[in-house]
Amino acid sequence: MDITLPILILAIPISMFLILGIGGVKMSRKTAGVLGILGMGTTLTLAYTVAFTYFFSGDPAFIVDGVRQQLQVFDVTWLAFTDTLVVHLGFLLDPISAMMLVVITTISFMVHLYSWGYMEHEPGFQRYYSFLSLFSFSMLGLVVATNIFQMYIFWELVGVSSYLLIGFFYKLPSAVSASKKAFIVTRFADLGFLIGILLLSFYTDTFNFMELTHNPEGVLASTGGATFMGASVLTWALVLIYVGGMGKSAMMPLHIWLPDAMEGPTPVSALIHAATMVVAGVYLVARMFPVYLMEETALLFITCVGAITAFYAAVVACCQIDIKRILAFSTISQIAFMMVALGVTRPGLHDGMGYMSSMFHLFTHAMFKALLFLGAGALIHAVHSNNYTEMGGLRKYMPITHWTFLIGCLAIAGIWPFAGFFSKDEMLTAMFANNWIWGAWMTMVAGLTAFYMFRMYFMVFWWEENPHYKEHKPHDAPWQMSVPLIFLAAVSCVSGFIPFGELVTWNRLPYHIHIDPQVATTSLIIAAFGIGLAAWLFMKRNHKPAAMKNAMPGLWKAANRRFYWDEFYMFVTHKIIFNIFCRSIAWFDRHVIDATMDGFAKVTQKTSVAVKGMQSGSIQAYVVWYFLGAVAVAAITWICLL
Amino acid sequence: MFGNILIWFVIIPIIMMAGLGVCRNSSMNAIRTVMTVCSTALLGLAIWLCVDFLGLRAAGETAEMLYTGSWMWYAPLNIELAVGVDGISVLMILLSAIIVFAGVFASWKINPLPKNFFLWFALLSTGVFGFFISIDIFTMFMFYEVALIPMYLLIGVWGTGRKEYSAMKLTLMLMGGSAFLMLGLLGIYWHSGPEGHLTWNILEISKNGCIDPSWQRLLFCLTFVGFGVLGAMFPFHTWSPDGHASAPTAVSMLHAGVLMKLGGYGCFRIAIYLLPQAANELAWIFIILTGISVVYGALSACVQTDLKYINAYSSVSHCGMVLFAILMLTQTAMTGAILQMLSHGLMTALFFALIGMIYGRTHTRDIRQMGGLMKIMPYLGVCYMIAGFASLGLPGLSGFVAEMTIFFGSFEHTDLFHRSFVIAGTCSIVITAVYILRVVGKLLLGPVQDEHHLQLTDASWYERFSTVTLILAIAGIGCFPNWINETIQHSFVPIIESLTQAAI
Amino acid sequence: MDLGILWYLVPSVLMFACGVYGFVTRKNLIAILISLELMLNAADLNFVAFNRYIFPGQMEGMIFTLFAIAIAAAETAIAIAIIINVYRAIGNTDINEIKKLKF
Amino acid sequence: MDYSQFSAMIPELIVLGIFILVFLYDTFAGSGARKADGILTTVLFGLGTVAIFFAGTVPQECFGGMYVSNSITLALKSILNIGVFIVLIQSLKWTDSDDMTLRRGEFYELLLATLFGMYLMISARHFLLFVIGLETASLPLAALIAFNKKHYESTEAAAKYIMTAVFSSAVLMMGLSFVYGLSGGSLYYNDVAAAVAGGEMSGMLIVALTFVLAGIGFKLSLVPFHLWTADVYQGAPTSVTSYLSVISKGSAAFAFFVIFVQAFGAAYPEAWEWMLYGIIIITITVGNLFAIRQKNMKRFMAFSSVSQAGYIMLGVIAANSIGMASMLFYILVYIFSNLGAFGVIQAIENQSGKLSMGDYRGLHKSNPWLAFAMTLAMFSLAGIPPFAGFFSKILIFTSVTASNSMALYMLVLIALINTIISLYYYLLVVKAMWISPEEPVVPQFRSALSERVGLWICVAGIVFIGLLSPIYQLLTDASVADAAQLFAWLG
Repeated sequence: MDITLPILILAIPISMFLILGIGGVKMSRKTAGVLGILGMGTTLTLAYTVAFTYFFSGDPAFIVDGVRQQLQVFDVTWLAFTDTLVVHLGFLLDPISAMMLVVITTISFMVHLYSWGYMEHEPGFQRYYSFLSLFSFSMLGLVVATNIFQMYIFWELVGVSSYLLIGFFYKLPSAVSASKKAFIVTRFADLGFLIGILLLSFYTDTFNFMELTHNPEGVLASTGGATFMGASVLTWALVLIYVGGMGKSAMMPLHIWLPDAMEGPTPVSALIHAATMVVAGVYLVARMFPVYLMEETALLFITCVGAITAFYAAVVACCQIDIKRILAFSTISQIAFMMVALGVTRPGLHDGMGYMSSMFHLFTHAMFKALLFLGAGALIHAVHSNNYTEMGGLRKYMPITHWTFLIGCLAIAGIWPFAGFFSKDEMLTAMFANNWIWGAWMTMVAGLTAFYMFRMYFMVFWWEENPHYKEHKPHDAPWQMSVPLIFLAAVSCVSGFIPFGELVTWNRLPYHIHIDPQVATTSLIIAAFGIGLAAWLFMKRNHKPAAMKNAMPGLWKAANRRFYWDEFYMFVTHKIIFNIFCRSIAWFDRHVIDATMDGFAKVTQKTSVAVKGMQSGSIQAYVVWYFLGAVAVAAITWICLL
Repeated sequence: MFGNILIWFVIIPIIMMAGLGVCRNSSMNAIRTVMTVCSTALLGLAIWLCVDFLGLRAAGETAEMLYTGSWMWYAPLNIELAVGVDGISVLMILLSAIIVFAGVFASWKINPLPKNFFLWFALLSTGVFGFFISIDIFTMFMFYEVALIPMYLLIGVWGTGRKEYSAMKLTLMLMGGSAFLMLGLLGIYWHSGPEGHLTWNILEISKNGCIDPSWQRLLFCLTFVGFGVLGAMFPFHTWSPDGHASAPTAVSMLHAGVLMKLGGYGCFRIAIYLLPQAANELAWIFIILTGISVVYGALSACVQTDLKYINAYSSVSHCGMVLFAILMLTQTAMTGAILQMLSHGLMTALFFALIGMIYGRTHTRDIRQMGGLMKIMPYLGVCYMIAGFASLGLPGLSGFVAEMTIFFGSFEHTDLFHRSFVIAGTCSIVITAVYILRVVGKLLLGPVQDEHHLQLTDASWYERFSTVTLILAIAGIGCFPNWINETIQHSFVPIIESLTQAAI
Repeated sequence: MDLGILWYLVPSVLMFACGVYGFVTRKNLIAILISLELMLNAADLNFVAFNRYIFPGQMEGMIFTLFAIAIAAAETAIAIAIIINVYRAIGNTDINEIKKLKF
Repeated sequence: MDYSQFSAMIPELIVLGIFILVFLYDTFAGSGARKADGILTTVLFGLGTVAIFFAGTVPQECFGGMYVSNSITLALKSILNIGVFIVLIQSLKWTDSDDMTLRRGEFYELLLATLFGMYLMISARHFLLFVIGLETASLPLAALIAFNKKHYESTEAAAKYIMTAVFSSAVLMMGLSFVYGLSGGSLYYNDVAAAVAGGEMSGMLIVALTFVLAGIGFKLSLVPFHLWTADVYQGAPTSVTSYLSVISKGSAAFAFFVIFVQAFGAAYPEAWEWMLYGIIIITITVGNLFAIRQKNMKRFMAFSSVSQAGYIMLGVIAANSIGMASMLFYILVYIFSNLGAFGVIQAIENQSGKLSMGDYRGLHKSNPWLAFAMTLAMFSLAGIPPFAGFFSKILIFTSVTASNSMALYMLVLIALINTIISLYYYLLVVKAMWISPEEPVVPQFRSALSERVGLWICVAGIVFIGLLSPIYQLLTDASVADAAQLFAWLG
């Protein structure tokens, strides 16, 4: 494949970042916005070209005997650690990276467009666009990484772009601390990633994904059966690498940054914290999947973490009042869904359908979650508040938002024929195939999803009109914001019919999707039940929700406070690490180490004062010193000689 | 003698001093002209050296040191003025030249006594360059001390805060280190070769390789501690926070940027290279100490409130990483150490330059009294952020490359001892992120703390010039690290060889 | 060694010790000077005794003693001059009065 | 008698000649013409210095070997001559004052007389000549110390000096009498050496060694024989103090080396190496400890010189030809550095009478050049490169470690650690001059030409001596040439 397009896909966003970042100060908003959108539009076109060429051209470079090929379009040396351990920067084209190119550029372009309306009056508009470009560049670089180290590099870069964008409103202390939290938590997780890479690369002597995944048995063999604390070294490496994924994908217990990250501008949440960056963890596991298959313990770990997180996030989402927070927890829950789907995948179960469904859900989720976030942005734009308590009955005022939002909710709840139904159904099938416990558990989570999404939907669009509307009438957003909403709603409606199994599978062989009627029916019923319950409780203003809340005040409060995870972390970091460790070390440094050094000086000074009597001024004393000194010298020499 | 290009790195600063000598104290323009011309000449020469060096290597020049020259000095004791550079020294020279160049612009408006300031500054540069070009341990030591002592006056006269105390402490502690070092060097000399063929020349000592193991152990400890003090090794680092906090901008830059590298470079060039057997045996002691430095410095930095203290402790952590990597005794880790020296040199210089600029405006370095500076002085804010990102190891900037190389190199040891320390070392990058973001959050972001700050201005042209130079260098290393690898890889061969031989 | 020499050496050492003792106990500078003379003479006595008993064949000790006596005289002369100077300055020659310069 | 043997004594004869010329001029010149005493002496001495330097280095001896002249003695004499020459230049301003009219000549005559004594000490290879030299050197000094008749301090210092000096020479004589008892009846160094090498370690030898060490240690201000130093340095006229601190110390150090290495060489490993070992440690340490606290500049320099004497002694304990060369080099550098410091002290004292370290505050504002010279001198004394002091220190350390004995390495370590303390107090002076924020105490003034010339010579010496290695080469050659005779009896 010609390398021009891939290079341009990466080069355009980064040059946009530099142009807007350095020249932005001298640029008008309009220029900056147009430049940013044009740049992203071009990237979008190029990415689509590449993806469509890859999937549909049938070129023997891309598909041989039905097997889709992995190819490194280019792979240049960046840094050689040793002769064999060399970091390359390259462009890996295979089904999942091609799919991700589509997802990223689509959402990114929509967000660029949307932001033109949404961020119109914010100061730092140029900076905003430059950061968006930086993020797009990093994310694209991440998905096309040819080796795990390149992924790590871009992994860090998306982290920092996320930091910059969350903290975009840098005058707000809450935004500053949220951005800091996001960065540090993910950095902490990346530590695991790094150590995982260290371990893996030490034994395999390569970073390259293709070398790793094409010969997973070799990877297993290279560790020579070494174990550490009961688990094999490879398990350790894989789990540690997954810890990096947990951080980015906000799995328990590293999820705490994501709800706070909603302090950033809403389009940013849609792009980074719903559709693209947060699925990096899923993408990482998918990328390394053949290696993970070597160690079922690691996969079990992934499954368990995912299952717990999915349920936890769903419960918490039921008790939030900030609509962005609800969406954030919903995101956590859905990503956990994907993780579980990956974790339960085995080649022998439906030909590894879990992998395919996970990727499918990644795709559809990106679309409808971005839609929901952008819709939420439109709501916030209209009522200037994040809380649904300030909303209610908006369906009459904001029809476009209402309908698109409803589509998004239906999609995420898994109602036929919207996108979520198909992907979720496949995932549940895969889970049931592995073990009915996973299936049942995740079906329950799916029901909860339907419930909390519609709770929010009804609270926002039905319930009762907020009295403030009389002073400040909410209205639909301008076209720049509506167009992305409509586009994404359309995609959410139809993307379920994409023959995903033909395109993306774990072994890159086509796979024919067939709906499992049993699973589909169950999940549909559960989803409908959740929606019905939500409608019964929240459609019209009534006292049932309050009564329920009062019936279980402790549970509601705990769930509302996210089961006190933040407090726990606050306690550990501030009270224990910061106050006890850091302060005592700083104290130790000043009062022990430094004091010792000063102590040498003080002792010298003190001795100096103490011996001054020797120089008493009296000739006779001098002579005594003289004579006794001489005698002492003689005596000591005499004794020593004896 | 003057035909050797390396000698000019010492001669130019001397010309600088002579030029300053004829300037009048009041004529700022003349002083600036002299400094600008000479520091540009140094930078140009350094770049030329770098290019030419790479050219020679590419042309197949395989000698360990290039541009060698030696002139007998104190013949009765075989003291020579011997010069020569390998890839590592070339890079160090380049680093020094960049920082001297940036330092001149950072102290554009130094007051009072500009002439004296630059005189001592030039003397310091002489020492630094002399150290890096020497391959004779006597002259190396001489230049080392030449570089140390101007610090006293530079901090004492032009510093701020408890400058007298800090200057004295810094000078005495560093001299204390060099006392141990001196003894170590004497020991090396008297064991450097067969009777009648004693030498101070590093290459010859290494070739002779006849220091017996029991002496090696003693000398290794002496020299490593000696250089380690300058490298801010725990527990000999306490001069660093106070010293840096009191030093004027350019001096902090030069000190943290270059002078602390003398420590790492010396450990590498003398302690490890000349005493390989002891290095193999005793590295573990110092791995523990430097490992502590790395984590300890970072943790201490978390609770500081003075910008310079934060940076000084951060330097303890980062320079600890340099020594830590050197002690790993693998080629990759050592490459990482050199990269870390470069990276730390540039980014700390940038940090200190920015802190100086901010302090010059707000007249405080207490982060609790500042806030929201990004709004007021966006240029400085952005630069500070870049420096911060470099420090916490963001890919694309220099810190990342260095740290990663160190970790991958260190991980080549398979035993639990080394691995646990490597993992402790990796933890420091998280802690670094914590304190850097804490500072950035408090200092640059959030609401403006002090109304008076709203009137402050952003960077002036010479400040921009100085910072841009450094940022370009940082990004240059971060984006294209491999050329550095290529420059220095040859230099490790003899060191690794002698280490392996000693291990047998 | 002929034991007879001890009859000279022991007194000379005693003389020396007396001189030292006198130096550190007397208050008057002149008395101290006398003590010094005692010490110098003890040394002279040693020289002479050694010469006579151990190296009877030559004169080196004797000659040394002669020089030493001359030197002692010169020292005394200068010392006296300075003591006079002290006397002029403070009105007496008490050694305890001249310890202004100290520490 | 063969008068040609006097050709070996050219340096002494030249000094004697100058002495006589100055004496005659001072006696017969009118009171107006006497003003030229200083200039005359200085010029004559300058010429004499050059003449002595070129006097020839063929080893010669006279008086049956009691006196020798060879390249090393000549080298040292030349070094001392340079020092004396600088002292003479620096004292011109002081002797120019009106109350000196009648005594001006005496100052120079006494100075030359002590120098003559020191020459004898240096060249002596027989204890008798050594004692004569020592006393000739030390007695006129008492008169010089008392030279400021009107100042009480001067008198007290002289009294302290003469009393302790006589005590010390009594101890020395006593020691020598024991040496005589042990020797084969001859007090030639070589004969003593043969006797010491042949005999056993006896109590008497130890007492003899100790007393001789104390006697010469007194001249060198080794602890605990140093207690006179500070008081005398403080009380004596500054010109005399500077003379005492460098010239007298230099000659005594050399005599110490020759006596202990040549005459007592055989007792080195068993006895006096360890005596000296201890004494060096306490000398350096005590000198430093006292210097920390001093406020009076002259007193400060006194303790600094005590400490420096310890470093000089490192050359002796090295007991080899590099040690000898390094020691001489050290003395040379020390002369320039110390006289640089004293030059500044004297210039300020002559101008304003200020002597306290506190009075030096802010000196760089009023008198930048003096501050500059003082800074260089302090750096050189502290052993900071690229100034000469660094080289002298490092060379002497190198010579000490030549034997690779662990004990001597430890000694060097202790000495090195002490350099940190010494750096501290030298920097105190620098701090007072450059860093203290107060307004200058000493007003701006233009120092006399003679003072400036003296300082420029010192500054040039401080800056260039270390960088110009031929000087050290010359000294090494000289000491190697002399080595056979010197180190013959070293155990």
